[in-house]
Amino acid sequence: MKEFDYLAPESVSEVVSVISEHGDRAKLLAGGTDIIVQLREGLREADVVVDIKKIDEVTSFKYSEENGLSLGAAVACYHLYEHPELSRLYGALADSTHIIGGWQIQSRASVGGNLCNASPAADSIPSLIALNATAVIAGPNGERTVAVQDFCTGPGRNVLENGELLVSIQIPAQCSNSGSAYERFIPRNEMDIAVVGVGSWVRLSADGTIVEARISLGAVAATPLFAEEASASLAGKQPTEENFTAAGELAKQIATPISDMRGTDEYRAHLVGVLVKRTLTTAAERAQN
Amino acid sequence: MPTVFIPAPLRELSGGTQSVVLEARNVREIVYRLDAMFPGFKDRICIDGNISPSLQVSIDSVMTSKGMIAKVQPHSEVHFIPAIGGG
Amino acid sequence: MTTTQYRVIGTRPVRHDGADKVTGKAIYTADTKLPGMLAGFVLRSPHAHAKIISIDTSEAEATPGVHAVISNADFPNVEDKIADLGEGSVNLSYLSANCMAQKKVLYRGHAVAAVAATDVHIAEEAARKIKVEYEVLDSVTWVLDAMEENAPLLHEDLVTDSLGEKADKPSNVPVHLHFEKGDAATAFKEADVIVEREFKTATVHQGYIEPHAVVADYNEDGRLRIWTATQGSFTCRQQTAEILQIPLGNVLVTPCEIGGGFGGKITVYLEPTAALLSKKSGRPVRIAMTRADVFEASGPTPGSFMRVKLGAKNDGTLIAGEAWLAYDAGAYPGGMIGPGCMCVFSCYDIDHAIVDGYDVCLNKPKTSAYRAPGATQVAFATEQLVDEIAQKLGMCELEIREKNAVKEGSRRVDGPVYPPIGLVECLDALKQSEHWNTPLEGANQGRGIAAGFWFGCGLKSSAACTVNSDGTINLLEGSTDIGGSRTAIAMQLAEVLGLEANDINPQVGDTDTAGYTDVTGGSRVTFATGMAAYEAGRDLQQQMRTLAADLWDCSTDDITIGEDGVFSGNGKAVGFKALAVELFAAGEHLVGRATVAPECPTNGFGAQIADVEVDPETGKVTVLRYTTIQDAGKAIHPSYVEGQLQGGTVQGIGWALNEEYFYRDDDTMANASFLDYRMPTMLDVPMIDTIIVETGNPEHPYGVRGVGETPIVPPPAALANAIYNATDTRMTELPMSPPKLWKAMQSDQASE
Amino acid sequence: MSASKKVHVTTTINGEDIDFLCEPRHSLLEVLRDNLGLTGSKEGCNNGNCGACTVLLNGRPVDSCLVLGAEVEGAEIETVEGIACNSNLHPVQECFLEGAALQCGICTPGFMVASKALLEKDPHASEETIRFDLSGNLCRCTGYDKIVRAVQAAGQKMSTEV
Repeated sequence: MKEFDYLAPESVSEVVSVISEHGDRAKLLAGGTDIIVQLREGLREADVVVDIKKIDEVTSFKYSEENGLSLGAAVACYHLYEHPELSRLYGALADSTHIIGGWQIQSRASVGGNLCNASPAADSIPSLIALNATAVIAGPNGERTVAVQDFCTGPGRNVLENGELLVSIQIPAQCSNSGSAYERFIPRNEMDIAVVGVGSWVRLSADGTIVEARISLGAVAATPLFAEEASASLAGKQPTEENFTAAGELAKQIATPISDMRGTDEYRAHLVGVLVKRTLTTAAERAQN
Repeated sequence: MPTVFIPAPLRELSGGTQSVVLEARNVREIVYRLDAMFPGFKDRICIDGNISPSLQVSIDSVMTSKGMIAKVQPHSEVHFIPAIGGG
Repeated sequence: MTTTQYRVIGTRPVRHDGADKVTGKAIYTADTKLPGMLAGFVLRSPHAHAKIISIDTSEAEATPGVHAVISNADFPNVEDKIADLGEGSVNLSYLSANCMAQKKVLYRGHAVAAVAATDVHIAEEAARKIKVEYEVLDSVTWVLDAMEENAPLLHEDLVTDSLGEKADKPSNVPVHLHFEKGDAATAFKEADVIVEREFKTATVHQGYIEPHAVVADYNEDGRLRIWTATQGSFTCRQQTAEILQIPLGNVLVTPCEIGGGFGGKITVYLEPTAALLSKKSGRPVRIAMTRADVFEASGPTPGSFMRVKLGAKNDGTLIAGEAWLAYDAGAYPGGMIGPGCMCVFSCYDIDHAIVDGYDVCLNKPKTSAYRAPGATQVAFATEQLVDEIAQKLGMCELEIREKNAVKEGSRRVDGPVYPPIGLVECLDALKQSEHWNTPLEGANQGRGIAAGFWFGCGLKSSAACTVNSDGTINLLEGSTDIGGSRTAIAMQLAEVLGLEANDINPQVGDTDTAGYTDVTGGSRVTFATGMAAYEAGRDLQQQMRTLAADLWDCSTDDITIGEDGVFSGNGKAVGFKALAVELFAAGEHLVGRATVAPECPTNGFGAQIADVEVDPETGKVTVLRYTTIQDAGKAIHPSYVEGQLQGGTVQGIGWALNEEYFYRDDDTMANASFLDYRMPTMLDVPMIDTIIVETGNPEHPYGVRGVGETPIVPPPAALANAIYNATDTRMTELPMSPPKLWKAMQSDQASE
Repeated sequence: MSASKKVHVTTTINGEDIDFLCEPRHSLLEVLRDNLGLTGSKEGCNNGNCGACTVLLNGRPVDSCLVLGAEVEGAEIETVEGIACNSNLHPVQECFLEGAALQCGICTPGFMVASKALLEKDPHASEETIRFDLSGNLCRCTGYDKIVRAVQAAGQKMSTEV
C-alpha cells in the first residue's frame, strides 16, 4: 500500500477546501470498506485520505413525515435495518443494507459510500432509485442536488466534480399504502456481489390498484438503471403476478448485461424478469400491510 | 511361489501375460527374473537400480516402502502401482 | 464391530491446545517476531506464460529501508534429481523453479523476485520498482487444449512417460497411466445396459484461512532456522535443504500452529526465498502470502476432463468399466492422476475394467494435494453413472450400490485386493438412517446418495514420552496439529497406560527434537502417530516392568500389565502413576520411545445422503439436509471425527456448487479473492449429520482408520444425483453453479 | 511526495488506555498485531471477506483490516485477547472448547469476537440468525455445524448465568 496522509476535518467546508486543493489525489473515507481495499490493491491512489466521520451532518440521519429521510452520507448500514420505523418505511433500503457484506461490513459501510463508489452492482443504489432519492452535494460553489438515478455515470464514476462531496441523501416521505423491496441474486446466500439486483417501489390506491411504481435494476448496465417504461406500465394496474411478469419483460429490454465470472448476459437478462416480479410482489405486500 | 502381476503397460513385453508365478524371496529377485523373462522389464520399473520413486510395490495389499529389499512370502501377491500420498 | 470397552478412547476431552486457540494466544507463523526481523515481499508474474528476458533490481536495491533483493540468479542450480519426500516424490528442478521462476514464468503469480525491507509496505513498493522484461508466450489453461499437438509447450524437454517408456517428442503430458483388469472390451459386449458420459470439473483451491507464511533466520554459522506453516516439518526441511543445496542437518524447521492445510501446505513455496533473503540481509525475514498470492501461486487441485463408461447385467451387477481421465498437473508435472485412476472404480467390484490417465501441464499454478487428491473428481463421474444404471434398470440407487459394493477380497482396478473394509457397513448404516427413511416431499426437491473412498496411508511416525516425577507424561511427537490430533494421539497413550488424557502433555516437536515423522496428511496422523504413541507407551511399560521387578523383588516374568495399565506381581497391584512416582523416588527416570512405519492402507469408506431444493427460476441449489456416514475403524475422539466428516463434506459441497477458478482471456485468474472464489459461508449449508461406523482396522491396536479425506469425495456426486432427482437434469460439469444449472435445465426443457 | 507523518492515536483496547504511533496506511489489524503485539486477531484475506480479524469497535464487530489505525482515535476496541476475564474463559470460549467447534483455530478469534457480540445482542438467537450474522466469518475446517451448536450453547449459558 502506498503512503498517504490522513486528515479528519470537522466541517463540510474544511473537507471541500482539502479536496479542492488535492483534486483526484484526495480520497474520502467513510466506512472504508471499498476505499481501503482499493488503495491497498492499487486500484486507486491517494496523497491524502480524508475521514469525514467527524462531521455531524454527514454521520447523522433524521426522519420527518413532511420531509422524509435525510440520511448522512457516512451513516453506517446497520442504522437503517436495525431501526424498526425506518426499515418498515423504507423496506428496500433495509433489504439492501442488511446484505451489503457481512455484519462486520455493515457496522462500517455507508449507503453514501456505496453510492459514491458507483459500482453497477451496488446493492443500495437500485433501492435509492426506486425510492426516488436525491443526492445532496456540497462543493466550492455551495450545495446542489442530483437525482440518485442520475448520480452514477459509469463503473466507479459519478457526477461529483472537483472539490465536491456527497453530504446526504434525501428520500421522500412514505405514505401508508406504499411499499418497497430489494432483492439480488447471488450464488451463495451472503458475502457476494449481485449478479443482478432489483429495487422496486409501489404506491397503491385504497382499492389496491397500483397508482405508481418505480423499478430499478443493478448489475445489468454500466450504471444502475431506472426502468422507466416498466415502471410506468404498472400505473392503474392490479398487483398481480401476470402484471409483474409483464413489467419484468419490459425491464429486460433496457438491460444490456455483460458476460463475466458472475453470470452470462443471457442469465442476467433472465434474472431481471425473475427479480422484478419477486420484488414487486414483496413491495406490494408491504404496501398492503 | 509368489504371484506377480504385470502392470498393464508392460504386458506388451510379456506378450499379454497378466501374471506370472515365480520363485522369489524379495522384490529384487522378482524384478531380475521378470527382466530375464521379459527383456526390458527392469528398465521400465527401476531408476538407478531402485524401484522408480513414482511407483510403489504392493505385497499382499501392503504398500511397502522397502523397494527392492522388500520380502515376499511363498503365496504373496505382488503388484507395481503408482505411489500415492494424500492431503 | 469392535466391542472392547475403553476408558479414554471414545470420550470427548477438551483438546490440550484449546485454551490457547480460543484466547488468541496460540502462535501461528505470522505471529512470530524475531529481533531485527525484516518483512519480505515476493514480486510475481502478471503473465500466464512468458520468457524472462531480463530482471533489473537496481532501483529496488537502492530504496531506503531495503536490505536484500533476490531473483532467479540467487537460487542454486539444482539438477533433475528426484527427491522422495516421504509422501510422494518430486523433481527438484521443478520444485525450485516453482519457488522462483528461472527462464520462464508458467502461470500468473509465479515468483520472479523478492525483497526484504524494514516494513512490508516498503518491501512491496521496492518490489514494484524491479524491472522485469518479459516475452509473452501463448498460454493454455484447459486440459484438452493442452494435450493438443500444437498446444503451447510449457517445458521443451518434457516427454510422456508410460511406465518407463518415453515418447519420442515433447508434449505437455508428462505421464500416461494405464490399468487393465480382466477383459473390459468383451465384458461390455455382454452387458445388458451401458451408460457413458463425459464430465468436467473446475480447478478448486484448498481454501485454508491462513495464508502461507514463513520466518527464516540464516545464521552466520550456516545454520538455517525456519518457522513455518507446514503440514510436515521434516519434508519442509528436506525440500528446503535440497533446493538450497545445503546439508539437511543444518536446517531446523519449527512447525508453528497451522491455520489449515488440506494437502496444500506440503510443498514449499516461500521457505527457500525467505532463507536466501535472510542470508543476503543477515537478518531474520518473514514472508506471508496475500490471499491473492495463495490463490494464484499455491497449489490448487486439478481441474479435469473425464469420460467414463459402465456396463451392467439386467440384475444390476456391474461387469465392465472404462475410464479416460485427463487431470491438470499445473505448471509442473506431478498432479493427482494416479489416485484418480485408482479411485475411479474403487467402491465397486467390477470384474473387467480399463483405465487411462493423463497428467497434463498447463499455465495454472502447480497443483497440490487436496483431501483425497484426485478421488472427488472421479467419484463425481462414476457415482452418477451408477445412479443412471439403476434408473435404467428400475433399481433403487442404494440397492445397486449394496449389490456391487467392494468388500474383503475384492480386487482393485490397479490390482491389489482389499483387506477387511467397511463400505457394506456404511451402506447398511445409510439404509437404517432416519434421514434415508424420511421421505422428501416438497416441490423441486430431490435426494441423492453417493459412496466414497480414500486409501489412508501409514508412513513414518515417531513418539517419545518422558515421565514426570508425579507420573504425568510429556509426549513429544512430530505431527503438525491441524485439527486436534495432539489430543487424539495423547488419548491413545493415556489408554494404554491407564492414565487420563489430561495426564499427558502433548507437544509437537521441531525437526531437531522430534523423531522423524511424515506429513500431517493422507489421513494418517491419528492412525500412525497414534500408533507410535501407543508403542512408546508399551516401551515405557516394559521398562517399568523390569524396574518394578527389582523394586518388588521378583522376576520380570512375574509382573503382568493389565488392560487398565495396572502392574501386578508379587502380591502387589499398582497403577502407572503410583509406580512411576515410586520409581522416580527410587532414582529411576523414564523415557519411552517408538518409531513406526505401518504400510497397509487404512481404507476409509463412506456414504452420504444429500437433500436439495432447486429454484426452478434461477437454478440455485439449497442444501436442505445432509448426512455423512463413514467407517472410522474406531473413533478415538468422536467429536473430532465428526468434525472431519462435517468439514470435508462442506468443502465437497463448495466444490460441487460454487467453487472454481475463473480465467480471463489472457489465462490469468479473475477471482483470486474470498469474495469471488465462493467457499461456503455458514449461511450456505445446513447442519451436517454424521454416523460413525466402526468396523475396526486389524492393522491398528485400537482399530483406527484414517478419516480425514474420504468425506470430501461423495458430495459433488451426491448433490448431482439429488439435483437430477429434483429436476430431471443431469449435471456433468462442476461446479453446478446457478448459471450452469439454469442453462442445463433450459436446454433439457427445450429438447423435451 | 515526502514520507507521510505518523499519526498519534489515543484509544482504549480491552479496557486499557493505549496510545500508539502509526502510519496513516497502517490498518487497525496491522497496528494491533505489529505495534501492540496483539496477534490474536488474524489476517486471512485483508479485504473484509473472511472475518478472521474481527474486533469490536465501539461495541460493534468490524473487520480490523478495513479500519485505519488512524481512525480509532478516542474509540473503544475489544479484541479476542480481552474476552476471557481474570483467567476465566467466557462462555463462548468454553462452549467452543467443549463442543469441539474449532479445528485449526485460525478463524476462531474472529468467531469468538463476533459470537460474543451476537449473543450479547440476542442470547437466544435462532440457528438462522446465527448463520446470517456470522456469515462474514469463514471457517474451512469445521463445516460450521459445531460452531452453530457452540454459539447456541453459549447463549444458553450466558442467559442462565445472568
